Amino acid sequence: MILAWLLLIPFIGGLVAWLADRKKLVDPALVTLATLLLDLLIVIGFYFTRDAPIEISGQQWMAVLELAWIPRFGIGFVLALDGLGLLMVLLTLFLGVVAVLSSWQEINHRKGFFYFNILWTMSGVIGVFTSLDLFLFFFFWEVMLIPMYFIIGVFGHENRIYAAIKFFIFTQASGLLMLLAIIALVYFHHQSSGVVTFNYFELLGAELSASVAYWLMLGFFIAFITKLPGVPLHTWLPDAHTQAPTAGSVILAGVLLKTGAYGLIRFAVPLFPEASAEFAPVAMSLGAVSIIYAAAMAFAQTDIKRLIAYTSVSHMGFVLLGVYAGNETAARGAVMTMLAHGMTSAALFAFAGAIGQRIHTRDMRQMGGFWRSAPRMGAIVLFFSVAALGMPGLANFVGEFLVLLGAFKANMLLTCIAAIGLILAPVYSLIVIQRIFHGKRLVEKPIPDVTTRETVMMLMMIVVTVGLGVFPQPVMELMASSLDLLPVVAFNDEAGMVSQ
Amino acid sequence: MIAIPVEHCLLLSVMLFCLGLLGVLVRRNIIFVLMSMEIMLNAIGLAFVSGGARWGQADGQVMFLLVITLAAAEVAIGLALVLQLYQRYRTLDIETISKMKG
Amino acid sequence: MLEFLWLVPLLPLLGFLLLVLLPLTKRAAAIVGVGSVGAAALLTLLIVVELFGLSSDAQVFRQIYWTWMQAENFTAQFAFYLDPLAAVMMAIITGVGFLIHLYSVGYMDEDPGFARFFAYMNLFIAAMLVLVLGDNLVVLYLGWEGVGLCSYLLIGFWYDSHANGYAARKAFVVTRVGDALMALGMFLLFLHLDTLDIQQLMANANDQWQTGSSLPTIAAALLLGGALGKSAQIPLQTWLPDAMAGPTPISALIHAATMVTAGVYLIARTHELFLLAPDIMFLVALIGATTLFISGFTALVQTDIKRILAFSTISQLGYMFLALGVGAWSAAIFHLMTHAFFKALLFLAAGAVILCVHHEQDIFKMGGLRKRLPVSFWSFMIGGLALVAVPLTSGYYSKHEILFAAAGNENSGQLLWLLGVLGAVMTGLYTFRLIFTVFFGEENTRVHESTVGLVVKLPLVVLCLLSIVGGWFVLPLDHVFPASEEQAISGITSLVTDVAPFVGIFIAYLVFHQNKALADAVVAHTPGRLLQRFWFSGWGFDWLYQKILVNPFMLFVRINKNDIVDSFYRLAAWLMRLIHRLFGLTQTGRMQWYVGSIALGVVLIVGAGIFS
Amino acid sequence: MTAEQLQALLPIIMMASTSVIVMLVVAFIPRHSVISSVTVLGFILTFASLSWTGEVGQGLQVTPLIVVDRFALFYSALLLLASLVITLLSFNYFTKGSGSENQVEPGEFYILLTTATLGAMVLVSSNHFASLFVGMELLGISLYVLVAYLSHYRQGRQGSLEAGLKYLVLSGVASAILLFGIALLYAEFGVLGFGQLGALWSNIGALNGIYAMAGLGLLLAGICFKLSLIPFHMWTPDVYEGAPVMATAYIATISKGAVFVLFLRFFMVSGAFMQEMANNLLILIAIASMLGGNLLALMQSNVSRILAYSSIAHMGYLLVVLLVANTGNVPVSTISESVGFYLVAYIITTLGAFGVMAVRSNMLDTRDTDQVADYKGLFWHSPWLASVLTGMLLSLAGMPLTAGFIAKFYIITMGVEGLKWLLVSTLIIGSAIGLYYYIRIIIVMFMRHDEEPITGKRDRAVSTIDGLVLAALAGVLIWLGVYPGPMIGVIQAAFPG
Repeated sequence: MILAWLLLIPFIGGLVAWLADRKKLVDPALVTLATLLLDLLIVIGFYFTRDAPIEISGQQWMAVLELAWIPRFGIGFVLALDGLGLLMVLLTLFLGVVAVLSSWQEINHRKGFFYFNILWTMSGVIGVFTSLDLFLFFFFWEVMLIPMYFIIGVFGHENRIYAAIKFFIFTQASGLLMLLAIIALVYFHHQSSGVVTFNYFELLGAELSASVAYWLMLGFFIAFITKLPGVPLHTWLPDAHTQAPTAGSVILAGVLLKTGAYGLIRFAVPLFPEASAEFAPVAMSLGAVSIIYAAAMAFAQTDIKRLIAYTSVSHMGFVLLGVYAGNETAARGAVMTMLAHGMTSAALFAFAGAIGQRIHTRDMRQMGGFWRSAPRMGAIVLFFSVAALGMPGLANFVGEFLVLLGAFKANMLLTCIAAIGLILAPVYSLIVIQRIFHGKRLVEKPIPDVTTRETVMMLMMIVVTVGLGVFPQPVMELMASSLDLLPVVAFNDEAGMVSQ
Repeated sequence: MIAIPVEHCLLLSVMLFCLGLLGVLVRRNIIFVLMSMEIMLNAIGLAFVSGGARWGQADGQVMFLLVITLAAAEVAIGLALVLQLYQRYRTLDIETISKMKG
Repeated sequence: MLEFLWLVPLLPLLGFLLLVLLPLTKRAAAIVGVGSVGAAALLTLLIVVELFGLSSDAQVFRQIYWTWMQAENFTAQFAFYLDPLAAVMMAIITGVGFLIHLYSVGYMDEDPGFARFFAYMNLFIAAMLVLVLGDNLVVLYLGWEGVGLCSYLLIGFWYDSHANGYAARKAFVVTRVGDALMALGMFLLFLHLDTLDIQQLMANANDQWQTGSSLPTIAAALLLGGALGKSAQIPLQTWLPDAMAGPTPISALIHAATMVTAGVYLIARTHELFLLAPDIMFLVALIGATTLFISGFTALVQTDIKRILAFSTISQLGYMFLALGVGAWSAAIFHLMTHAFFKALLFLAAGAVILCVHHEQDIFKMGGLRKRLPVSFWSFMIGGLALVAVPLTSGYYSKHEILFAAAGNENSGQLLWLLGVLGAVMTGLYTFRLIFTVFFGEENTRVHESTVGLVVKLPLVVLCLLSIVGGWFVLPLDHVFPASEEQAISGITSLVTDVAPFVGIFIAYLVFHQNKALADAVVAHTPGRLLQRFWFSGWGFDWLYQKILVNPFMLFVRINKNDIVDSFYRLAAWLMRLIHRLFGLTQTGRMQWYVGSIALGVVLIVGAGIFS
Repeated sequence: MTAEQLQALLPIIMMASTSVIVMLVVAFIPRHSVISSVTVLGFILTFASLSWTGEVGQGLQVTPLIVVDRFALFYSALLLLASLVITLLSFNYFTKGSGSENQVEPGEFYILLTTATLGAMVLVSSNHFASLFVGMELLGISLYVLVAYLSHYRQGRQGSLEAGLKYLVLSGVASAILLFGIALLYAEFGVLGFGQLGALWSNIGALNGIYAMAGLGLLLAGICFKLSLIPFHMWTPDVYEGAPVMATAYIATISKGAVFVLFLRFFMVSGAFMQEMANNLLILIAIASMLGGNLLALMQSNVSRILAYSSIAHMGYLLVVLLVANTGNVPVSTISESVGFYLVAYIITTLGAFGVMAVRSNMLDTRDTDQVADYKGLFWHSPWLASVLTGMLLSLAGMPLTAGFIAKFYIITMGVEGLKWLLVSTLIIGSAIGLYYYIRIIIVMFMRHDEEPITGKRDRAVSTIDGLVLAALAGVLIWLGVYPGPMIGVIQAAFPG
């Protein structure tokens, strides 16, 4: 039941926050914060008091909840939590807290509705990370979009409607493809086994002909790569990020993008191992292209949030590369990159928001020389920029290093191309510092330095980033069993091998 | 009694029906449009009756009765609306009712 | 004391954290900043003494702290490895680092970013120590990137100027090119040797790889890439002259004494791998020789005092690479050390000069400073003599070891030696061009002496001493490196090598002191001017990179700012709207048109039915 | 006629009597509230009588014309509830005009609602061409008047007149086409019952006579018109826009629903879908409707027209299910179940959407509140109303949490099981296009008034009845979206025969 509560608490909290605002009882931001902290406490408490793991089809699960839902189609309400899911849920709730803190002053009207949407997004995302019935998964997958759509479309910046609609259509349309793939998978599984079920564990062993599996895998892949996002399906992201309010960007970058990666790890590859193996070179190429292309695009931007958005695409390219590299090293790296990117991009977006609030623009051409009046802010942004460019000792490095190390085994050529990303990363990361904090001051009024609230928020994230960078091993142990299904086939691209 | 071949009757009814449809298509006067619809309904009636005759059943005639009822009801409402149209625009041209489009 | 090894990098790191987290006064910042490095230096001294007290076979100490990363067969421990090589490096870093920290207290006295400066410096020392102590390549890489970051931060320390920021980013990105290659090298090594622990790696490489086979060659080439970037060798040398934008103590510490030698350290550390790749060894030597030769000429035509020293650094690093390439490992490290002393001295002295002439760096706007700034002058003189390798100075011993080793190399040794000797001539030439121009001749600058206090002078004096006596140290590296067989050096070779620096000094005396018109006359001719400009630009490397790498990238980026991929979706959306409009046209509002549509549909259906 | 048959016919009889009683009430007690109450009572009683009729059991043929089975009863119940909702929502729509000099007691509106519903009930119980004809015309002729109902008000509603005339002529032509098709089939085969026709077809295999083919084609064309499938769709937007919003809701839900149910029964009982020709044509029509409907709706600024075009697409989606039936991969019961669920979801959703529009409209205005701009910022002054409309639009778009999602899930499942990949792909593309215009309306409702001035007009308070009805619709929408099991059970039981 713990799993159901995880979902329900933000769900109910959202309603409470909205009502509290309408009746002018309490600040909905407080309600939201309390809800998320409660949920976080429950997860942590659960982690330390959990019983012996439950074993289903060879995998270890910390908690499983299975209820009948729509028996007509063999659809169950199946929630389960393993190491990977736990990490993702923790990340979600943590960044939820950050999102609330970062929008504390930004959102002043319609607060109730805003926090209602934040909490419902959280609920949907936790659903995505815990559901193990494909129908239920898709259900949450779509449900989390709607509040996000409102966050962007209602509370965003000047061009928000375009951005919100673009976001919605990209993710929805690709989602429909996935729905088709899910239904087809169930159908073909039914054909071969005589059982109609959407249960993940049962579908894992579905017997599919090679071509069918390949098509179905593509359906999943397109949905996930859109969310990830990978080139060439990434173009919704810069717009969505640019227009979203700070909390929206934080959640979008920190959490929502991870659902795409999570989907690849949990569903796309394990459900179709052979097809994925066959497809891996293409997926890895897309990953490598994403890394480089988005890095170059990031450098071109003058809008700070747009820039950070492209860096997200670049970083998620590493995840794509890692997931399809087909070995555990790269897979661990991919998950580490997800966590690390969650921290750094969320922090950078929080700061873009903080700066935007202070000077009312996102255009970096109108910034410069902020270090003089806001050195602490500069130092913190510097920290996260440096983390983003993959400085060893910080979280991103662990992820990227392991991804490349693992990917090198699978495909040398693509890894070499991806390594160009290591060169381009400082190009775009450092330009942020240069344009905003260094150089001559362009704005007359000195901008105020970080407030206590912002400092606390950032310290939390710094501690996590450093912690993950220096002591990543406990986290990697936690995710280990979840990745068992991933490296199904070691695929070596002979063409990329150096002749001995 | 020498039976009229059913094909002849049906051919006639088809021609009548097409005439009616053509009338609806080309006439601009609403009254003529309604009249053309009557012709179509009568063509249907003829087809039913000839069908009934072919199979020696009463069903065809029954259907014809129903068609006549329909025609009457349609014309009744049609004429009421024609009155409205005329009162408002002082014309019977159906081009006047083409405001809604797109 | 060995078990306190972990404390050596930790002390400056703690200093960094204190400086960053606490709002310290200037005095407190100085105490924390200098004190932490001082303590580290002291501790290093104790550790080094203890280490060398051990028998020469047991001079190895490994400390494992925790498992950093582990996945499948890959394990990276967070561990330090201390051997004589690392100990020498540690001593140089903490020793020279401490002196420069001390000097900085005076040099940076009036700077508003005082505490920030020391924070970065402390972080640098910590990272550099991690680099040399790293037991495996991943920990080494941690330090490697860490020093790069600090280098970036300190080059761009005065952030108001865009040029400084540009120089800083250039330094980071260019070295990052090397870093990426090095990372690939690590992947390759791990893929085939299953470990990244340096000692194990070397052992496995020796076991599994044939000398001269392709894998060690590629792996060594990739590692060399990293070394070239860090140590500013051709073709990745272009960042170092620009890096002089940072405060002068930084140039002394990072861009002369320590960080730029990391490449040398890396190759020395992995010399067993390089020994398996003789082609790459030769490449290293060739690159070193070319670099020293080319940058000698470049240094000759520079006018900025720090840029002259920067090109000189590149040139001296070239000597070290030359040494590495010919297998004279100890000589390379020896030169690394002496160079750390005299080049730090030169930079610090230059800094003192710059400070006294109101941050003027153009040598032709100085002159006759010998009388006004005696401490700086004598420091410069001693440092310069060591740099040109005049006998009895430290540079003489180390450079001669290198040149002799080069001469004795069976692989085009004569060519390498010749380049080295020509470089030595150039060294004398440009060094004394600098000295004659700045310290002799007429006075043409206002000078204020007052700012140079004791904290500035003391490090200068100590470094002067080291620059002289440094050559007498015997580095206990025999057990680290394979012994190189003694080469029989012909008398001629020896003589030429000895005389070369004096030739340079003599020419400098003629052209830049005795008859200044001569230099102007050379430059007055078109070929001369073109050559001068070519040399001045660093042999056109910057220009070339700008044209073939930076400009195309910028062009792509500028053209594609709005993301060409998105236009595909915009086109699709536009197409949809177009179709919508076209379809909308059918909805005319005319009833007869609608009837027509129905009739058409009927005709189609019935027609299809009848004719199917 | 046996007592059992009478019992079976009771709902139809009840409905007919309701018409008569309402007519009498209009004549003698012409007060809006009384008329409305009586109508509501009539619907409720008829609905109640369905449960008693249900005891008759499986498929009772009452004369050759009417069959009373669970299928008919289920859809009668659905249509009755929909009519009830429309009646309830109409009350305030017409009351808003009261007090002004134009005050009219809209009694005839209620009479026509009852007769139309009677027609619809006959239609869903029909398995004979004669009853089909009677039901369809009863429904159709009532609708002509409902559509044109506001045309006689002095100062406005030209749209109502235009829509009425267009609907009259176009629907008249379509009815004629359908009837002519029936006439030709009759002339060819001499039977009027669906079952008899099917038996004859299965004897001769494929159709080959010119008249038979033409007859079937004409029949199809007539039905396609009623369902507004491309290329017979053109009346839809104009009529939706011009008709009073409740009449629009009636056409969109009950009329289309009843015709589709009839279509389904005709196909299932007569086996017409086994005809190659019908199948191929319908595939083309379905594809055209799914794409065309969504594309036509894309940039519309009028909500009624958007819903009209979207209904074209939705009927196209439904057609996919019928086409799957042809493959024989899927049991007929599953086909019926899918159509049933889709219709339930679609009717609830459409009623909800038009309901919100009705609550915000006034019959005395020159038009209903149907411009997208009228909904600007609605959420900020009428949050519940906007939430309901949001839910309905999301359901139309097929988003989870709503009934529309389960409905779309059914269709895709059918498409996959029938291996109709082309149709399913088209459906996906169409749905993706459709997202745009649904969420555009939603975003307009949520526009912040602190930046944009509210152009949408403010409303009077929503009356209790309207509020309850809309809340109930929204509740059912969510319930079906989250826990559809029970409803699936009910629909599974409603199988023809």
